[in-house]
Amino acid sequence: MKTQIAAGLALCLMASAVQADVTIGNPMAQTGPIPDLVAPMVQAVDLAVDHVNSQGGMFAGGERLNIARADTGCDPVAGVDAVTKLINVSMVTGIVGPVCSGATIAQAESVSIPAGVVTLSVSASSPMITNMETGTDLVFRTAASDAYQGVALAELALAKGIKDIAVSYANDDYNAAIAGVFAEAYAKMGGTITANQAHEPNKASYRSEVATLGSGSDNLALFAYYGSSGITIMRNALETDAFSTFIGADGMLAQEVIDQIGAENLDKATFTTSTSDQTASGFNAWKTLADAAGIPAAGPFVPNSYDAAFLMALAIEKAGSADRSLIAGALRAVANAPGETILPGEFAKAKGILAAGGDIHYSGAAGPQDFDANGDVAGYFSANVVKNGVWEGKIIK
Amino acid sequence: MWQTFGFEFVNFYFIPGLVVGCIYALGAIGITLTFGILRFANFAHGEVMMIGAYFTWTVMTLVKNGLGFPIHPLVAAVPAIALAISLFIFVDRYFYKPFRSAPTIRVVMASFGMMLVIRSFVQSVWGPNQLTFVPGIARPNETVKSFTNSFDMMILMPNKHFWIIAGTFVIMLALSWLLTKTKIGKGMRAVSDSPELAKVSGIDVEIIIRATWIVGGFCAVAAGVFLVMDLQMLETTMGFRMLLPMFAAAILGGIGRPFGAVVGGLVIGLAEELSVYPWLGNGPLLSPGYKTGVAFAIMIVMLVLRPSGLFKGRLF
Amino acid sequence: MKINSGPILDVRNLGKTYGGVRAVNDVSFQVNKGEIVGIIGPNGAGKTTTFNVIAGAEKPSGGEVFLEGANVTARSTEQLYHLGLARTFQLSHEYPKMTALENLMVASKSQHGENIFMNWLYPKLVNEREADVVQKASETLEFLGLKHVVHELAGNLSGGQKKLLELGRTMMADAKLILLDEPGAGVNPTLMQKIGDMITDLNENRGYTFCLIEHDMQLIERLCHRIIVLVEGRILLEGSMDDVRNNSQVVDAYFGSSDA
Amino acid sequence: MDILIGYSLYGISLLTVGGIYAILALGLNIQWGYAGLFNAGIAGFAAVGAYTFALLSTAPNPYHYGGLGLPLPFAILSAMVLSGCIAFLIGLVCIRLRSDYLAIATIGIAEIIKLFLKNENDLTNGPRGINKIPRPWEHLSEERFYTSAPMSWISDSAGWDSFFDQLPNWWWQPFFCGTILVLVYIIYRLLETAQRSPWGRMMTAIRENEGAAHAAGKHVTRRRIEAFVIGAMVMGLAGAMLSQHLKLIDPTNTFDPSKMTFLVWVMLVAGGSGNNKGAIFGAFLVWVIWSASEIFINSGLHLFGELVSNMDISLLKTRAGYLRMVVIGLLLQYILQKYPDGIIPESRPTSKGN
Repeated sequence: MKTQIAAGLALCLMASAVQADVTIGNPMAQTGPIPDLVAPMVQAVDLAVDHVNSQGGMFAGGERLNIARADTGCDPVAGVDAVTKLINVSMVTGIVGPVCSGATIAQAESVSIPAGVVTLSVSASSPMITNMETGTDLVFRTAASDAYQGVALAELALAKGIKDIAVSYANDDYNAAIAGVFAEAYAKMGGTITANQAHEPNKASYRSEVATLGSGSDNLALFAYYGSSGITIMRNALETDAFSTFIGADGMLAQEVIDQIGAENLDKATFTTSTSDQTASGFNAWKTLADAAGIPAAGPFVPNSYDAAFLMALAIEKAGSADRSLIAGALRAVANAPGETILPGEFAKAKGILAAGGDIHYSGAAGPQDFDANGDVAGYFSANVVKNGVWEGKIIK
Repeated sequence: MWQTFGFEFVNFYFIPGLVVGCIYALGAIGITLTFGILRFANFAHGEVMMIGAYFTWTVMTLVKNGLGFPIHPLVAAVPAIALAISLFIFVDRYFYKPFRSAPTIRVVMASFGMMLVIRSFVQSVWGPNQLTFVPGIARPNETVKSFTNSFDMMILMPNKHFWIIAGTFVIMLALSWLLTKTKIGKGMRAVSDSPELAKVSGIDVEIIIRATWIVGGFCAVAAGVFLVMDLQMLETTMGFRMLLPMFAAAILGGIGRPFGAVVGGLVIGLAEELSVYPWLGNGPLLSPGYKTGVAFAIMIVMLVLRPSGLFKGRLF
Repeated sequence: MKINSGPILDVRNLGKTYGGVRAVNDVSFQVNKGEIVGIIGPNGAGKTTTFNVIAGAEKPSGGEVFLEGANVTARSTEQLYHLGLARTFQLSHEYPKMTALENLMVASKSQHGENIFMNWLYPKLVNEREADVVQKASETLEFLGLKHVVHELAGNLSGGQKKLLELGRTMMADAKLILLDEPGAGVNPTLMQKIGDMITDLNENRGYTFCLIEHDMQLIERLCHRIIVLVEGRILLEGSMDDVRNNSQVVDAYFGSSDA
Repeated sequence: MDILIGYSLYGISLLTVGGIYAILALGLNIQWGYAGLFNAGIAGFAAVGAYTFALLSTAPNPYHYGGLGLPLPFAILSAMVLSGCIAFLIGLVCIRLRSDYLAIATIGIAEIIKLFLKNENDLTNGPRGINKIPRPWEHLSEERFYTSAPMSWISDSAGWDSFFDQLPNWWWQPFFCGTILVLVYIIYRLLETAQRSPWGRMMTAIRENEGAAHAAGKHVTRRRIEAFVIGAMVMGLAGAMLSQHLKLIDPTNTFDPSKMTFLVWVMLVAGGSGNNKGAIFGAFLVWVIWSASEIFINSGLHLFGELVSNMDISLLKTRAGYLRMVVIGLLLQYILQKYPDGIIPESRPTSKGN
């Protein structure tokens, strides 16, 4: 019995070591507070890898691109442990992920930067990431910083004629950050913040908070994950008629919100998300691919996840080997101009150009993905409203 | 009181507090009985509450998809209660009973472990995502609104809140009948008051324990269903996040006293909601970020200041 | 045997009420150095409560307690222990997972090693004292006739051995006054004889002073120089065994219920 | 070769985190194993230690107060002291509560501590947490350290720069791990001495029979608080080391009770409470299972998927994390029933001189 277990474990370990070819690490928060948001993001990463492998694989030899996935649970302890395993045991070339800003910063500072491995986060949007590095160039992200989205949301609110607003945000790293940026920008642009309060996620009732906030304004800027508190707050607000107009960011943008609250109640709700220029060719190419694979194309950070995985593959291809130290430079080369435009899914084309010594410029599902000096992207934002029972986005920046 | 505080107070602070309090109260009944009779803090109680709600949802969905008509959650809760009670008894038989005569810590650790196992089990079977219980917005009941409005005391209360408050009231009545009038109920109170005395008087403790799980399981599922009726969605962590306030309610009411737990639940629920009422000035008294802390703070203050006055049972 | 003048324990007007019920009511008595004083009385007479109040386990509702002339009313048990007042319990209190030797060693006073930092900083000092404590504990065990169970866990000892351990603990403290709560309860006649011998030995040869509660009249008669009869929280009588025997009120108090 | 270095680095990281957990478990052993105090607020004390260290040692920054840039050993000591002070205050109020009640109270207090860290944005940067926490050894290669005394006495910044450049980028890992293991060893030695001393005997006596200890002149309440405070100081130290390992701490996710409090209890109970060796063994065992099980389960599922190609295992893969928790929970139940006193049970040392 014991030998069987030992043999089984050894086999498992070998299985993880055998997949030599090229491996990218993909730490995602599959458990933890936001597994529902992460599930389609994981699918998008897998889709990008499928595209690479079905279009000739990596390098001249057509090696297989593998994904080594680990669960961060949005938690720095688990995140650091997960990335340690990916870098040291799975021997990954680069990291695509993690999801949450806290886990991203922790794993980068603790593991991947000291190890010299590139991190390309799919959705970490904390402004703290921008100036995180000193002397290295190893952290990139395909999601725009909250600093941009908060400002964009403030502009949107004023453009909609909202002159005063109450702010309520879930007290977690993501929502607190974006609420802070929004409140500052909105006040600076001449709006009035009637109240600005954190709320503790995962409570059964927010009616008292809603009542207190609602005494000053009819408009609510709501920053929360829909699952942990967002839907409950909107429901409580609508039940009591405390608020009529809602604005907010990514965390609230899910079909679940419409299904639960009902489209008829959401006529005055607008949520922004980091998205792509939906008229642009990049997004259209992505939408076709995502629809075929049954992945929500415009879901929060779903196109960004695809872009991150695809860009990582392009960068490795460009570098010509699985050498970790070459990835950062290659990543900038494939993501930024100049070069021939590559759209999502066009791996074979990119491979050909690179093989011929040409330059490519990836125009991603979520936008151009040109990295600035800090490894940030500008990104586009869409304002989403409910039309015919689904979210419909319109580009705002 | 209403004239002083206005209807805003009643509608947005008092009634919601009452609703949450009802849910805490039902959950705390099971905790207090377990604590009183089996002498340990059952950390898995919140998870049974949660899994009961998931069973209810599953029954509702199966009936709706299979037979084509929707059923009320309170009807669907009946088979769910049976399942949750069997789960309780199963867990007790295989995971708690081996530690009956061992130091308390073992069984508390075992219940800690069960908490983890049950929650992870639900997460692997139903998935970690939220599930919709009832879609849409529950508007205040128009009849009550217009009726009370004619007295200049407009009460805004959706139907679900009537169900919750009335349901809690009915369960209370049934429970008080059970505990004061039936033989088994009297036995439960006797064991809870003094296990030594009960042993001498020839009460079969194992039967009492089974009855405890049945009553506790019933109330836990009722609390779980009421909670999802109010939230209108299901979530796998909801059991744990209700656990500590329910402990607080049980401690407040006095361990081993089901009616104390009810009062404790209502007090905790009201205190949480009322803590953010703008008692002074315009802002909330306490930043809503600290709202969760209210139950803990009450609990600790009670444990420290009034350990023997309000409480009964084994505290020191 | 000689009885020194001046009381070692002086209890004045001691009272204890539990929510209106007077468990101990205006009790005054003295225990002189070198004496063995017995307290008897029917169940519920307030004997153990009196002990608890004197030994600091419960706060008195009224009255004062003096130990060697110093007012020690409502001092805590551990303070009194260090002042020289030790007590035993009706049901023996041992540390089941510790050896008999350790059970006694714990009771030793003024151990430097009980300050955690001393063990790290001055291990030598601690070890020296520890050797003394081991010595004393071993001697005590020998005196108690428990030498063969020195390294046995106290939880595995017989009821009588635990009782002896209880007595041994008070010896470790060099107590000026030892309160014994029913040393003979639940003990077989042979062992009771032995315990009686030990108490006498300690009193006569080592000068220990005792105050004891006991139901066994033979033991009381054998040991005590003076007897206090406590009934319903009050002192009914104080005197010799003969006084007690000849007092009809005492007989009534004990057997009143059966006569009625 | 790379594979070997990689595996050893992973091994080192297992030892590092296992060591941090071992410190936590040793701290809990003082409270529970020695004194019988059911502290279920471990996460709270670890958080106090971690935040104290972080606020004192990080470089000044615009996000929060603190950032005093003080020397690391001083910050670690402060973390221990503050954690101890808070434990003292809690002890004054709560120490009289027995077992489950103390557990519930300490859970509540730990949650209140976390709420404080979460809501006092100015001080702690709220839920976003504190990053750039210096890590021993590695911090030497940070500019602010090698440009200041005493390192600047030895060489100028260019000299240090080139010195660090020639080292492999993981040079500090074995040193950091070693530091933690040395700390574990020091604490272990100190606690073993203490346990075998009159102090340990007294603590055991208080745990075993409070009434008798009282009657034997022991100040039970004061001693309980003492054990609670010493345990909390050790936990504060573990918190400080954890913050160095993670380099970013936040109140919600880092100090999640299921991973900080519950896991430590599992470690102590599985290893053997009351026994320092048991606490350390339990910590390493459980952490290795916890961490390495992911590799095995993932590659096991991978293998399974290759073998049974007609089955869709993607659902299993996405739920692997939860299945892991079920398995670990059941494993705990097994250990609890199979080894009621832990794998290395408590053995009271026989007294000196015998």
